[in-house]
Amino acid sequence: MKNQAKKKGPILRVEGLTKHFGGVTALKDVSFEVGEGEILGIIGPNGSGKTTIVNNISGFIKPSSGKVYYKGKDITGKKPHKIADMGLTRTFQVMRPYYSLPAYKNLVIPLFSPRARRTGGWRGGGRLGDRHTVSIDILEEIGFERDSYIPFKTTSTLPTGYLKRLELARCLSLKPEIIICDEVFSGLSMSEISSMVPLIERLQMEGITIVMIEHRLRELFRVANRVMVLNFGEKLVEGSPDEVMADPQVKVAYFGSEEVEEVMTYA
Amino acid sequence: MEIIVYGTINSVSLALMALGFAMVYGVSRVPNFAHGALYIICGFSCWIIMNKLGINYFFSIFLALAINGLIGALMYRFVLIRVRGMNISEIIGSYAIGLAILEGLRWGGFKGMTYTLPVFMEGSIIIGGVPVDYHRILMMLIGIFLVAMLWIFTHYTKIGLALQGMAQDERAALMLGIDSDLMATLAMAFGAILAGIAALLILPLGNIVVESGYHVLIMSIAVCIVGGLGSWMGAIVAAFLIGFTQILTVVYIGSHFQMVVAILAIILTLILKPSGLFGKQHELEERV
Amino acid sequence: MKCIKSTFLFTLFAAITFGFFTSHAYAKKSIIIGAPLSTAYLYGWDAERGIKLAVDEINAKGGVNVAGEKRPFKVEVIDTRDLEPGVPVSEALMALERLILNKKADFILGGPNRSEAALAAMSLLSKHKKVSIVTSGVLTPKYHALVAQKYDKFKYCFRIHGEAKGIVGDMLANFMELKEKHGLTKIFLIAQDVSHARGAAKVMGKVAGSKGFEITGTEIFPTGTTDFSMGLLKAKSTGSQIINIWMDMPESAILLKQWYDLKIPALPFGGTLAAAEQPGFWKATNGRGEFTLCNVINAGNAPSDATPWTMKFYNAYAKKWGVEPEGLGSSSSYMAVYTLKEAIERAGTLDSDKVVTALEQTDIMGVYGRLKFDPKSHQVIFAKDPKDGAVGSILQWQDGKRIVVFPKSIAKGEILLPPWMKK
Amino acid sequence: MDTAHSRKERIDRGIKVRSDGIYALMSFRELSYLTLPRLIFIVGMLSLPLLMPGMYWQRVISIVCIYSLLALSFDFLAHNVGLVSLGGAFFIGVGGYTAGILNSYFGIPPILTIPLATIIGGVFCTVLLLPCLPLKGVYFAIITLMYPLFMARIIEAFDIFGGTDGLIGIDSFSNSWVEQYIVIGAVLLSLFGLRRLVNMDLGLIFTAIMDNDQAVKASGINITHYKALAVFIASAMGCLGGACITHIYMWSGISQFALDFSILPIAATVIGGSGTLIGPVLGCLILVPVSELLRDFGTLRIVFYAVILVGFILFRSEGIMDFGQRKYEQFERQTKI
Repeated sequence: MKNQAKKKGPILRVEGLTKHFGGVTALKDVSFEVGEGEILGIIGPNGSGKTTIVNNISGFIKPSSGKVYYKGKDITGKKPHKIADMGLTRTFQVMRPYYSLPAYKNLVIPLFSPRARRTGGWRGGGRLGDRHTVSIDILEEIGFERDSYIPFKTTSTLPTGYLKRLELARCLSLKPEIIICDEVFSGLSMSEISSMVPLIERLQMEGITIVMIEHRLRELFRVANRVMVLNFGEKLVEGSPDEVMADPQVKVAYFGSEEVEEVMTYA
Repeated sequence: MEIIVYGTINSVSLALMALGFAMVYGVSRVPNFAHGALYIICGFSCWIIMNKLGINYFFSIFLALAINGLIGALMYRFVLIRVRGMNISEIIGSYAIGLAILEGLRWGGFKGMTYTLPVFMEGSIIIGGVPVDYHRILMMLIGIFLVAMLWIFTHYTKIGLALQGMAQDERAALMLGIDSDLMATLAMAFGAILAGIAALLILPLGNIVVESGYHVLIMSIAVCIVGGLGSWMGAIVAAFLIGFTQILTVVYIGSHFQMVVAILAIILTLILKPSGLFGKQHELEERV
Repeated sequence: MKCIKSTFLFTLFAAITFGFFTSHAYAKKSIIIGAPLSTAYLYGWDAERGIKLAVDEINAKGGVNVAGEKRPFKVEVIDTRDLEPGVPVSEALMALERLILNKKADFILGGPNRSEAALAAMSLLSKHKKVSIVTSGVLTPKYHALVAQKYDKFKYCFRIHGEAKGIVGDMLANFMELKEKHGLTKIFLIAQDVSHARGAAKVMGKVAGSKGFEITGTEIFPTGTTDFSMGLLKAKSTGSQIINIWMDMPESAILLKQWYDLKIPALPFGGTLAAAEQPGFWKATNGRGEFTLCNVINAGNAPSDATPWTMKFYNAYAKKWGVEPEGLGSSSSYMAVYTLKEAIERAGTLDSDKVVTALEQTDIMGVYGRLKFDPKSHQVIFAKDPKDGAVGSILQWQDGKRIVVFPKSIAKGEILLPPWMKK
Repeated sequence: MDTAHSRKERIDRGIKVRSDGIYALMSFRELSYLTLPRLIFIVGMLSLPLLMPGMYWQRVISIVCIYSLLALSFDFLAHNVGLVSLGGAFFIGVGGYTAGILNSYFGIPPILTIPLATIIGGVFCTVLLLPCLPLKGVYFAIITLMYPLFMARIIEAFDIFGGTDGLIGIDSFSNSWVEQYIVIGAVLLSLFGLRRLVNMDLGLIFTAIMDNDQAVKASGINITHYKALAVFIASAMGCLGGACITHIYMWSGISQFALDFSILPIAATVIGGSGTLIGPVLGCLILVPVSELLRDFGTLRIVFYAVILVGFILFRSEGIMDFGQRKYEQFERQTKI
C-alpha cells in the first residue's frame, strides 16, 4: 500500500533550528532529516511552530540559530527565490493565488523562473514549450478538467479545492525535488480530499520528496512514511505513524490526557 | 555649549512642526500634505485679527487657533473623507487644498516680507555664556509643556484613548463603537491646532512668508518618517535627532550642507529601517 | 450633489472663455512692452510699479514718436512665479514665450527676476530676436559676461541696474571709510547658497583681503534656513566687526532679529538684503532692524538728490502707489522705459537690431545718474558721481528712516554704530 | 396597430465577450468598434501641431507631451507594478542634466543626446532607487518625493554642473516642427509600447508582483530584478521627457527637480483615469492647456488649478477614461426587429 522510501543520503537535513520573535520562542532546537522520495508528516497542536519551520526552510524568515542543509549544501538564510530555484518549493497555509488573473495565467508566472526555463517545467523534459499550453497541461494533470471553462475562470471565482490544487500546480511547474505542503487538506470537503490523496501518492511515485504539515491525521497517516510531532516549538517524537500514534506524550500534547483512546482512531 | 542650547531649540521647533502631521497620520492614516498651509494660514489669520480687527495679541492667538481647528475639520469633513483609502487621491487631494490655501493667500495680497507677529517677550539673557532670547526659551518651555499635555491627553482622556484606539486598528475601534469619521475629523482639527501652535511660536522669530509653508511640510515629513510614521513619540525623538545633526553639520562640516543632511537622514532611515525608530510597519512585517 | 457638479463645470467653462477673449482685445497701434515678472515678490511688483509709472507719464505726454508717428506704450505684465521655490524655470520661460508669441510683445522689460531664469531666457530672446532690458533681481555677473562673450548671439540682452562686481566695488569704498573712522578691520561673510551670492562673497573675500581687511570667516546658508544662531555666534567669537550679508531670501529677517537679540558687536552690512530694502522692514522687525545697512543698487530707490530727477521720481512713485520706492527694481525699471523710448526715437523704428545699436549709444541723465551702456557687454556703466555714470546707493536704517550714506556725492548722513559696539 | 419596427440595441452586443482576451472578431463592424477610438486618438495627436493657432500653443503641445510621458511612467508604475512614486521631478532632473552635460561639455547634437540621456538617465535613476525597491506603499512614495530635493541640494551645495545657475547655451532642435513631432512620437511610442508590454507575459509578472509578491518569491522569481526593470522603464521615459525639455528651453538647472514635475502628472493621472494608460495622456491634454489659459489671472491661476483638481477628485474620482469607457460601451442604436 505505501511504497518504501529509497535509502539514499538525506535530501534535507535541519540541525538545531531555533527562532525567536521578540521574547517568544517559536522554535527551540528542532532537528530532523528527510530521505529522498520519502513523505515526512509534521503534526502538532496549533501554534506549535509548524508553519515557522516551513518559513525558515524556504527562506521567508531567517532562523535565529541552527542550520538547514539541502542535498548537502547549506541553504540557511538564502533568499526564497534562490531556494525555490534549487528545487525546494512550498505551498502557503493561507493560499496565495493571483486573484486578478485567470487560473491558467497563474501558472505562467512560475514558468518564467530560471528553474522552469532550465528544466522545461513539469513535463517539459529540458525544453520549455509555449507557457500557456504547458500551464494548461499541468492544470489538467492536477484535476482541472481540460476542455471545461475552469482553467479560464478568474481565480477569485474558484472554490477552495481548486485553489489548493493551484498552489500545488505552482510548485509542480518548477519541476521540484521537494514540496513542503502546508495544510493542503485543510478546508476541503471529503470528496476533494479523497481525490487529493492519490495525487500525492502519484507525486511520490514521480520521485518527489514531500514534507506534509497536517491536522487531518487519518489521511496523513495513510500517506506518510515517517511522522514528527511538534509541541510548543520543540520536537516531541519522531517515527513511523503507528509508533507515534501509540506514544503517550503525543496524546497528552494533543488532547491533554491519555485516556482518550478511541478518538485518536477517527481523528 | 551653544551647540546644546541651539540644538535643543532647533529640535523643539522641528518637533512642534512635525507633531501635527504625526497626529493626523497616526489616527486616520491620511498623509496631510496641507500641513504647511495650515501652519501658514494660522500665522496670517492671527496677524489679520491682531492688526485689522485690533483685538489684543493674547486673544487673537486663541481665536486664530480655533479658526485653524475649524479649517482642519472642514477640510476633512468635506474633501478628505471621500478619498480616504485611495492613497494617491489622498495625497493629491490634501496637496491641492494646501496649494489652494497658500496661493490664495498670496493672491490675497499677503506678499513680501513685512508681515510678522510680535515676540512674546523682548530681550535676551545669557545661559552658560550663550546669549539666548526670551522668546526661544519660552518656545522650548511651551513645547515641552505641549508634549506633556499631549501625553496626558492621549492616555487619560476619553477622546484621547479613542484616538489612540483608532491609530492602532481602525476596524477594531469601529467594533468598539468609536465613530471613526468623527475621530478622524477631530484628529485633523487637533493636527491643525498643533500646526497653528507651532506657527505662532516659530513665526515671531522671522516673518510670515508663504514659501515657508512648503519648507515646513518637507521638514515635518522628514521628522515623521525618521521617527516612524504613525507614532508621535517617535516624531519627537526624531526631531531631536535631526535637529542636533543639523546644528552639528553647521558647526563642523559647513552650514550649506545643513539641508543635505536632513534629507539624507530620511533616505537612510527609509532604506535601513523603513518603519522608523518606533513605527510598527504593517506592510513590511507581513505575516507569511 | 447634482447642482454642485453643474455649477462647478459652468465656472470652469466661463474661466476658459474669459481667458481666451482678453488676449485678443488690444489695439494694433500701440508699442507693446512685455514684462515677465514674479509679481508675488518684492523684486517683481516694485519693477511692475516702476514700469507702469513711466508708461503712464510717457503716454500722458503723447507717447513715443516713431519716425514722426506718435504711438503710446502698452504694458502686458505676466506672472512668471520664478522666485518661488519648487517652480521650474520652464514655467518662467513659457510665460516669456506667451508674451512674445501670444501677446505680440515688441520689447521685454524687467525680464525674469531670478538670475537662473534670466540666463535661461537669454537664448530664448535671441531666438525670437526681442530686445530685453533686465531691471530687477538679476545680479549675476555671468549675465553681461555672456553678452560680451557671445555678442552676436546675445546682443539683444541689456541690463540697466548694477551687478555683483559693481556692488562689491561700492561696498569696498564703504569699508575703507569705516576703517579710517572707526578702525573696523575684521569682516565676516554670510551668503545665501545661490551662485551669485556665493560668487559675490568669494570676490569680496579676495578683494577685501588684499586691501588689508581680515576675513574672519565665511558662512553659506542654504535657502530656507530658519536658524542662524551658529553663524552669528561664530562671528561674535572671532571678534569680527562687520558682517557682510549677501542674501535675498525672506528668512534674512530672522538673521537680523537674531543679530539684534544676541547683541552681536558687529555692523550688519547687506550686500544684497531684500528684506531690509523695503520701507515696511522697520515695522516687520518692530525696530530691531536698526543700524542695518543695505544696498539698493541704484540711487532712486531711497530718498537722495543724486540728480534733479531723483526726488521727482521718488514723489511721483509715492503719490501713485501710496508707498515710497522699495526694493532695487523700482527706479531701474522706470529708467528702462525712458531709455527704451529715447532709443526708439533715435532709431526711428521698432526693428530690434536698429534699437540695439541706438541703445548702445544711450547717454541720458536719468534718476540715478548718467546712463550709458557698455557697447560690448550691454551693462550700464557704474560710477561714484552721478554726473559721469549710474550711481549706486547704500542706506542705513536710523530710527525708522532710510538714510543714504554712500556715495559721498549724494549722502544725507553718516554711518552710525550700534551702542553696544562703542566700547 | 403596427408594432414598433425597431428596438434599441447596444452596439457592442457580443463583441465585448469575444474580444475580452480571446480575439475572434467577425465583421468590420466589430473591428471598427475596437480600433476606432484608438485611431481617433492617434490621428488627433499627430494633427495637434497643425491645428495650433500660434507658435506659443505649439510650444504648449510639446509641454503637454512631456508631462504625459511623466504621467504614463507614473501610471505604469502605480497601477501595473504597485510602486507609487512621487519622483517625476527626479527623472526629469536626471534626464535633463544628462542631456545638458552631454551637449554642453561633449558637444553631442540633440538628436544623439536624447536617446543617450534616456538610457544613461534610466540606469542612473534605477541604480539610485535600488535600495528602496523593497519598500511599499506610502514609504516608497515619500522616499521618491525626497530624491529630487536631495539631488537639487547636492548640486547646490557642491556647486557642480554650474551650481544654481545651471547649464546655459544648450542648442535646441532645428525647428519647432521637429521638436513637436519628436515629442509626440515619443508619447505615442511609449503609450502603445506600454500597452503591448502590459498585455505581454512580462506584464503578467508585474501584475503578479502587485497582486501578491510573496507568491512570486515562492515561485523562484527574483522580484527585485523585475521591479528594477519596471523602474528602469519608467525612469527611462521620465529622462526622455527631461532631455526633451532641456533642448526645448536650451537650459538645464536645479529647478528641473521642482515639485511641479512630480505633482502635475499625478493630478493628470487622477483626472484622466488611473490604470488605463491613455487616461493620463488625456489628463495632461486637459490640465496643461487649462493652466496656460488661466495664466492671465496671475497667482489666481494656481488657486483655480487646485480647485479644479479637488473638484475632479471629489466628483469624478475614477477619472475620465473609465467614465468614457463605460459610456462607450453603453451606446445604443436602433436596429430593425
